[in-house]
Amino acid sequence: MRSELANAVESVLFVAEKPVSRAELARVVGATPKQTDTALAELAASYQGTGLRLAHDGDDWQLVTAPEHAQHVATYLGADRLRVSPASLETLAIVAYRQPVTRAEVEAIRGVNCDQTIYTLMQRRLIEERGRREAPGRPILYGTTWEFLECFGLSSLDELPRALTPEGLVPGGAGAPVGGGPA
Amino acid sequence: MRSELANAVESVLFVAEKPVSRAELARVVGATPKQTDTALAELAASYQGTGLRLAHDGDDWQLVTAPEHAQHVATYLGADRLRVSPASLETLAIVAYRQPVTRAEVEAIRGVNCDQTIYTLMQRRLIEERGRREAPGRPILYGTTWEFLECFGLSSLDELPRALTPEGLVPGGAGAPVGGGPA
Amino acid sequence: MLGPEGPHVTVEGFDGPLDLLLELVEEKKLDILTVRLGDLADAYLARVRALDALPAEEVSAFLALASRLVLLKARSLLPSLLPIAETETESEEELRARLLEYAVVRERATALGDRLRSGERGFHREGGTPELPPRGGEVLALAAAWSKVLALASRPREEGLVAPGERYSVEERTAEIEAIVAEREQVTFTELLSTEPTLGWAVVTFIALLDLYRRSVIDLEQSELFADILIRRKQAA
Repeated sequence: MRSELANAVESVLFVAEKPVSRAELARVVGATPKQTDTALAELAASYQGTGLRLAHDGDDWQLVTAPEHAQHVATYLGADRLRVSPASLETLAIVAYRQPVTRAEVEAIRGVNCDQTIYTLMQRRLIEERGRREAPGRPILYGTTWEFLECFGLSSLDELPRALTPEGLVPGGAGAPVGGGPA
Repeated sequence: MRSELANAVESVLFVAEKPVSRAELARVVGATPKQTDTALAELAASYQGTGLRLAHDGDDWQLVTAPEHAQHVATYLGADRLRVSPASLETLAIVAYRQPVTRAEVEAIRGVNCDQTIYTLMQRRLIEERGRREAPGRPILYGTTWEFLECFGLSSLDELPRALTPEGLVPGGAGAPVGGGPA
Repeated sequence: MLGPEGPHVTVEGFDGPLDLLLELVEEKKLDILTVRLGDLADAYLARVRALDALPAEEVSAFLALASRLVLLKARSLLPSLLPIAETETESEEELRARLLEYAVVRERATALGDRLRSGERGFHREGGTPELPPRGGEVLALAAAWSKVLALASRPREEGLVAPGERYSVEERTAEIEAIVAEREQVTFTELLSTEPTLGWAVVTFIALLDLYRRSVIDLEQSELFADILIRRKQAA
């Protein structure tokens, strides 16, 4: 049996059109942040084996459909499957694993101009601007979006798989430095 | 443990922005109408004690928040409480329990002109036109809407509160014939 | 608009003659099922007189009911009136049935009003998916792309070695490709790049292909977006 607080949080997340921060949730349901955390954990656990998932991006929370049913959802919505070029996929991978990242950094890694792929990914709302780097020229930083998580059926960025490479050859997951600073 | 079919139905209803018919659900999840019924019943039962409810109006289905948590949801959405005058509530009660019903029939019961209250209820989208009665003058028929079910926290018309009336003395619930044809 | 005797009168409408009659019955703690409605005629008329602020057409509905009540009272006093009146107006039992039905409606309206005031309502999702996000992204493809990028990034840059323009010649590449399709009939773009997967090589190869296509030496085919390009020798007409 779920707690009333978890149910209240569920109701609010259900009607929310965008991710809701933990602080906002706590305020709306009249609970402390700590109680809200407990309720969120309870909710996440109870969605096991259902058609819904509790996803979060840092402190922002959102209800999404379970990735297993993406096919049915797509059929209902009449949505296209993701169609991006290998070039866009590479840029997306860099943004996903290295976010927040500037265009110059993406280009330094890919070795080619990425204007077009960044534009395409922005258009499809897979990546978005995330402020600016405090560096000369204050370049725009990019990060992945909620749509990105939904598109790839991820509950959070922690679920991104590690790079499939011979071990020791390349740095691991997000956060590790990669060759080529700002160009 | 819920069936995969119930979960698929849940995913589709979650992303749907409007009620989905049983036939559409069956098509999207690739099930027979009968299997879909079973899945819907399973889903409705599993929402017991959660923050969600499965509501239906005839063959159309929709996920809504549980009425118990309306206050939190209203706080989040900043929603105003709906106000309806006693006169409009009377007209609404007649439409809700007798639908589909013509204006003349409503007026015969209330004993007053109901133009204004019907107009107000239509404006608030609590009632809507439901075709015409095949009778002289082809008067417009009225019925309640999804908004009505939501505003009153009902999962379906079956949940309309039953009046506490002396049994056998007055015409019963919805569907019983009512005196007074077209005025 | 609000008469002193009519607490239910509202701006958008009023509860009407049946409501007034029902109020009288309840005030006097009478039973709808047994009350002699004619007995209420005087009290009813007194209330209607107090409703003088109502518009004329509304007052008429109250007067119509008042006249019925007076008639019912007259019948009870002068039973001989009965046969004449019965055929023209509704009987006491018909009026009682209407009053009972109205009582049910009012009760239901009150119940609905209570529900509304409790604020216990449902909410549906509004615009949860305004723009359809693309679906079905393959997370392994993403990870593979990441791996490829990392592998490429760890290699020395060709630009650092030599400028592409100096190293490749479009003419030579065109001749090479022409020879390949002459021999094999068809070849994929990926195969053409495999010998030297660098940017400069790809540019030169692509320009060579455009030239061959323009000269009707080859046909180009792509089964779907982002699929490999198939280069086919043009059949002699």
